[in-house]
Amino acid sequence: MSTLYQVLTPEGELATNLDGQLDQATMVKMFENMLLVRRFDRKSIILQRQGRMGTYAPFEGQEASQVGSAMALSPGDWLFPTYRDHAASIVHGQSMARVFLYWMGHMDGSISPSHLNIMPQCVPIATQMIHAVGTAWASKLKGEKKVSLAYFGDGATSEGDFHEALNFAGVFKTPTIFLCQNNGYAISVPFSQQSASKTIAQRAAAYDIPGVRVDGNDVFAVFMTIRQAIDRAKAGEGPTLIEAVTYRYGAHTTADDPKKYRDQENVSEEWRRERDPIQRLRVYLEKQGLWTEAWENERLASFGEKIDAALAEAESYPKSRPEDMFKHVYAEPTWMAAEQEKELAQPVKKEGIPA
Amino acid sequence: MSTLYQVLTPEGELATNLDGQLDQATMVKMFENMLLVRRFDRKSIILQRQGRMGTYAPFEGQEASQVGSAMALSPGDWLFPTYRDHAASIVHGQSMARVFLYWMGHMDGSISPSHLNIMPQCVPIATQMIHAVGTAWASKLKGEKKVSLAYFGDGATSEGDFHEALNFAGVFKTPTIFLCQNNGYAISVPFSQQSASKTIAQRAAAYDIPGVRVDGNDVFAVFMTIRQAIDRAKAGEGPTLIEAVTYRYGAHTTADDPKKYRDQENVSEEWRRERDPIQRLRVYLEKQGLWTEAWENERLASFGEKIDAALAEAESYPKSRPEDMFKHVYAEPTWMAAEQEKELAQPVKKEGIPA
Amino acid sequence: MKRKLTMIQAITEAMDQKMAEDSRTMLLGEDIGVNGGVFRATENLLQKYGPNRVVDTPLAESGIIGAAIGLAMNGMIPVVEIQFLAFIYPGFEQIVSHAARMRYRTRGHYNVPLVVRTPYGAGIRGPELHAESVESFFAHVPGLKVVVPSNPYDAKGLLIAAMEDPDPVIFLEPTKLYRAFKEEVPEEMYREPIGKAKVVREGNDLSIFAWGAMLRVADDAAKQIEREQGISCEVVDLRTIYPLDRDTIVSSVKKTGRAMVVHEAHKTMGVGAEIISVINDEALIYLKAPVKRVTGFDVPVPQFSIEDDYMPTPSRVMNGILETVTY
Amino acid sequence: MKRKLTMIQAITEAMDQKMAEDSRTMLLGEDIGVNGGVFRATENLLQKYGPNRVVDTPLAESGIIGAAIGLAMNGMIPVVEIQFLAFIYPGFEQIVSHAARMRYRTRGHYNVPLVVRTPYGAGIRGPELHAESVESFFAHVPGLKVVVPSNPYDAKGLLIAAMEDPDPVIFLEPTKLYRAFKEEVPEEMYREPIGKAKVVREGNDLSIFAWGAMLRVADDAAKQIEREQGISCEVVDLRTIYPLDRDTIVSSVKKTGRAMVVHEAHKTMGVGAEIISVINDEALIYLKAPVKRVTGFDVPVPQFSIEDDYMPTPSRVMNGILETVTY
Ligand SMILES: Cc1ncc(C[n+]2csc(CCOP(=O)(O)OP(=O)(O)O)c2C)c(N)n1
Ligand SMILES: Cc1ncc(C[n+]2csc(CCOP(=O)(O)OP(=O)(O)O)c2C)c(N)n1
Ligand SMILES: [Mg+2]
Ligand SMILES: [Mg+2]
Repeated sequence: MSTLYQVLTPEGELATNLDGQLDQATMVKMFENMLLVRRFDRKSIILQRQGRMGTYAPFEGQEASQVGSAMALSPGDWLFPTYRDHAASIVHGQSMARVFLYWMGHMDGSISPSHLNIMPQCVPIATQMIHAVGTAWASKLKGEKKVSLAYFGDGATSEGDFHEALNFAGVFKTPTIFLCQNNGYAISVPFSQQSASKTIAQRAAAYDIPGVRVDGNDVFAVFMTIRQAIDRAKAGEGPTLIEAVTYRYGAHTTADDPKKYRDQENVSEEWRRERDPIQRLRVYLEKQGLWTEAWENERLASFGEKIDAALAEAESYPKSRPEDMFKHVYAEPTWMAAEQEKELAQPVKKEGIPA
Repeated sequence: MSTLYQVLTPEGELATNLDGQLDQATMVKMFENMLLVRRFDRKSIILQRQGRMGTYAPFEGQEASQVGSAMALSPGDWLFPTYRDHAASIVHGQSMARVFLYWMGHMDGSISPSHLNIMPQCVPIATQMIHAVGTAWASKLKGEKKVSLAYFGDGATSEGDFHEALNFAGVFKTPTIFLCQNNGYAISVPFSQQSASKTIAQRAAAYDIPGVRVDGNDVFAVFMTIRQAIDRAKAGEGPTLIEAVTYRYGAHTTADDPKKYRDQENVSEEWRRERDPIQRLRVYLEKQGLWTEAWENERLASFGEKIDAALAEAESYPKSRPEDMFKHVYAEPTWMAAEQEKELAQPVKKEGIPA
Repeated sequence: MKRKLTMIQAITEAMDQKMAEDSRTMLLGEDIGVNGGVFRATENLLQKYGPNRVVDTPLAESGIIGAAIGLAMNGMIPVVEIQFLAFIYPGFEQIVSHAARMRYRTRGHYNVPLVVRTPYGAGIRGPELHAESVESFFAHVPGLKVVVPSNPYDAKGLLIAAMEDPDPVIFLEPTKLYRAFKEEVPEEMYREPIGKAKVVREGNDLSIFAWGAMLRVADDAAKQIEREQGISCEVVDLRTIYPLDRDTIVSSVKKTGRAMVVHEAHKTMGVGAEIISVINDEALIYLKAPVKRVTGFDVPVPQFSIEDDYMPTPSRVMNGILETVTY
Repeated sequence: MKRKLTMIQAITEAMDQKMAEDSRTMLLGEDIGVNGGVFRATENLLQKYGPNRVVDTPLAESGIIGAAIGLAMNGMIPVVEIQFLAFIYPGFEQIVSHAARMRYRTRGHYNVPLVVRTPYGAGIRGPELHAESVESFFAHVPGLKVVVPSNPYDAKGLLIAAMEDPDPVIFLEPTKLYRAFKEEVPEEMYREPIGKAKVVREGNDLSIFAWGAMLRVADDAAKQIEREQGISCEVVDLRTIYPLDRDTIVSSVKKTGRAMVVHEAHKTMGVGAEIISVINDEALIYLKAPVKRVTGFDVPVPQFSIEDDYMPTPSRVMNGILETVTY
């Protein structure tokens, strides 16, 4: 249970036979996606520092978990990200411009591309896990072969909603995949203080559903594990709980200072040096003759341009107008909204009181 | 894990060595307590039918779980009953008159004897489990060797609070004992529909705490299991989750008709015939020369009198007065309460309007 | 002879007909299947529509409401039964932070056509927390609608409207009225509009605003005081608590010049406060006396032996009327 | 020179001094230990009082508040930090159905001396659900007290009073004010009374009731309109939202004859409604104009780029003042 499923070792060696589950094109795409989202993440931090975005939640270090899982999905599948899972959203088809808009506090930041089902980033911890039970249940009732994939963190496993979601999914055998990115911390609280249980995967036993613990920095392992869970789900065998063990290199958000609660210099650097998801795939691809430095640089340059274009799109997107807040509260606006919108628009009266 | 710990078989034989953990006086007391509370329970149903009490939640069939567990406690220990655990409350020292008052809808029905810590019967499912973490935690912080025992049902295990309580108790190693009476049903819903998990005890694994599954109709097994959990708790080793497998013979409450959702005639009667907690102890005691029919009849007569006396006490207890509702909202009443109490007392005005 | 139903029968019929008409509709809740619900609101519906559409859920209100949100977002029309209003709290976050906000956050790309039904209010002499009337909580949450029927006819028409509403509706069913009386209810499907109050008694001296079980208390008091003292009260059944039907409230007060609100909920921050505020905003100068609130008291609902004393009674309402008209 | 503190420093000091004075006091919450809290309210307190008294809990608000109830019943004085007000919902049931009712149910045999502190209101440009101001919910729950400081001095005095209160107190800390300004705060312990409002500016033409971050908005508007147009507003800081200080509210309105409430919460069923109702009850005939509500709108708090437009501003307050005095 507490052993870690691994396919690609940190040294870039295959630990298991791939059994034809991964072709080279997919591997290259994995690498490209991870490069892209890491660059996106770093750019976002800079934008936040420059005051062009609000507080931002970075994911660097967790690329394999997010990219590997999202790449295992089909376009019809439902994706439930938290505030840290925009890499997954982007890979599943969300536009980077939209993600920028979200962090810019734009009212349109949570819109899914219309042919996809990418949920808004979920802020209240663990609450989205239950929605992913509901959407999956509906897919099943409608006879659609679609899964719902819920992302959440190690801290989320302490919330009652975690429990209720897993239990519901177990009872109704919904095609839901629960992917916990155990990055070791819920803001400052290490998992050892979050629970007496040693792993998250072991909790699956409480619901008699499968639980898998996987190296979350191993994009192959994540991809293959999710694929297996999808197969089970689509075969009507119900949910799977997956614990992807990983680490965020940086702060919880740009408002957080990780040095307050952990040894950033040594531990974060150790993860980066010894278990980086991108580096191990780079080594592997190089051995396969699929990677050269020149090629990576070319890709990076192209990604940089894509990100800049997305940023330009976001920054030139029409700003949220105050009156936007009155839209979409209900299908039909209430009389309160109609009147209050007028109050909002009222200029400051300059006339005095009658003498 | 799914094996049932049993000490006294339904045939009244010892399945395990008692190892001196139970003396004869305790056994006799167990029998007496179970007789008493069963009689109390039946009387209560009659009182409800006669309109002398409100809706009542009977526990017949679950006497071993409640009596065995409560008898394992010391007077200083904290007891958290649900609406169905008045047998446990009575054994721990709550007066039967007080329990009657509760079901009569009296404002004073939830008062603990002042030297004991018997909590009000908890209505919102699973919520009390967390309180039992808090009180136990405080005992631990104060260096008091006291445990907190929380009762709950199989249905309660689906609530988020179940999970949060067990997880907190695991993290802070609080001296809390979680006793689930798995009577097979949450009102009409069988446990097989409550969860995909086959047992409740197996959920302990999710928190790395011990989980024990015990024959809940075996008063010896319950008592010994709770004693062991108490020893662990007092030794600072933290909480234990205990699943006592049992059955309620009757309705969920007097407002419920179990025939709607289960085979009362066959299944309930089978439990009563083949696994009754009182009968098996009767057989055992008789073999030990500790039981005769005459003695039992004498005890029953005496318990009947005690119950009648408690009922008389409850029925002659000063009725709740309307103004009682304004007391104990806060330590100091608010101005609203003071005024509203006057409004309540106002007689209907008879004077008309000015012509 | 016309067919008469109790409120609970009218509610069952509304669900039954909607289930028959629209296969996206499904029911979820504790003990609603085999058992037909603790008040029998879903009696026989499992048998009729099967376990995929009438679902006995695990005992977990956040799970129920949260799953229903997901179901609603993916094409179903879930109708959730919460066993008693006070047991909605574990699902409060799902209602407030998700159901009410999904349309808003996604700029209309997703909506949550969810109905949460629950018995509400005192009157069955149940144990603690079986008598709460906390409609206020939901009436402060933009994105929700809050509906309370006071009779079988409205119960059916409003519930059908709620099930057809594209937004989440909290549908509060006065427990006390479930079987209190029968009334003619048309067999066919019909809708009563959400957001519209109904003047149930015309009058000139004072307007009384009430809903749910208190409507009858108010109306009984109005009848008696008219008979005994010739005071003519206009009685308005609000029916929808959020959004309020301001026009009906205001025009009634403009006519009578006096007003009263009767509700079971605690006085402070009860919906009466908002009604007073609406009158303050729109009809202050018409008021000949302060608007009177006859409500539950600012104490937890007491144990059932004195529960009736907590509740507004016709006498308290009559005292309030007299106080207001003689002000 | 006198010592000046920000509000967050005053809050830290209140807890620090109480922890030092009374060993029953303990702090619980997410990230409050090693990290000192996301707003640093508990900075250095773990180091000072150790992990038994400053507890980093699991991420589970029902667990935190529920455990605190048990701790409180068994002799401790727990002070809980909820990271942001919207994250209190998972613990809503524990607050409403237990903390507020334990004294009542046990007829005073048990009480729950619990303080739940939480940052509240908009102003830090955070993501969704970091800007809620739902004090209404708690102001409808008999058994709770609800306190909101508007400045460092009150924050310290009220928090000490809350920690010494034998009943549960919901202590809402306006996020926007945490570091907005410094003010003289005495070094020693002192108490500000719960349930008492404070007149912060005397005036004759109109009474403005506000609290928390809106107090300054109201006061700024009052200053400006006095300067520019000679309108004299009385500004009252309610400080306690439940129970309201009726006497102060009513006597101010009797003096000025006009009133306004300013709050961040949604208008409908906001605390403004209750204040209007109190005025209706006690001072209706003194009113020369409807009581004006300048509040957050009846929409979910929008994403932060237009969050400021959701909030009352001095201009909106001034418009309201003009509307009321020229009514
Ligand atoms: C219900 C709730 N409580 C508290 C918070 C504040 N909060 C935001 S992120 C976070 C930590 C989450 O940790 P984890 O689940 O491990 O996810 P990670 O941030 O590590 O990705 C907390 C406490 C919240 N958003 N929702
Ligand atoms: C939060 C909450 N939801 C629903 C209920 C209504 N209810 C009362 S008892 C019960 C079933 C409880 O089943 P279980 O936990 O197995 O205990 P048992 O009644 O069998 O002893 C339900 C659903 C409640 N009291 N609280
Ligand atoms: Mg984490
Ligand atoms: Mg049960």
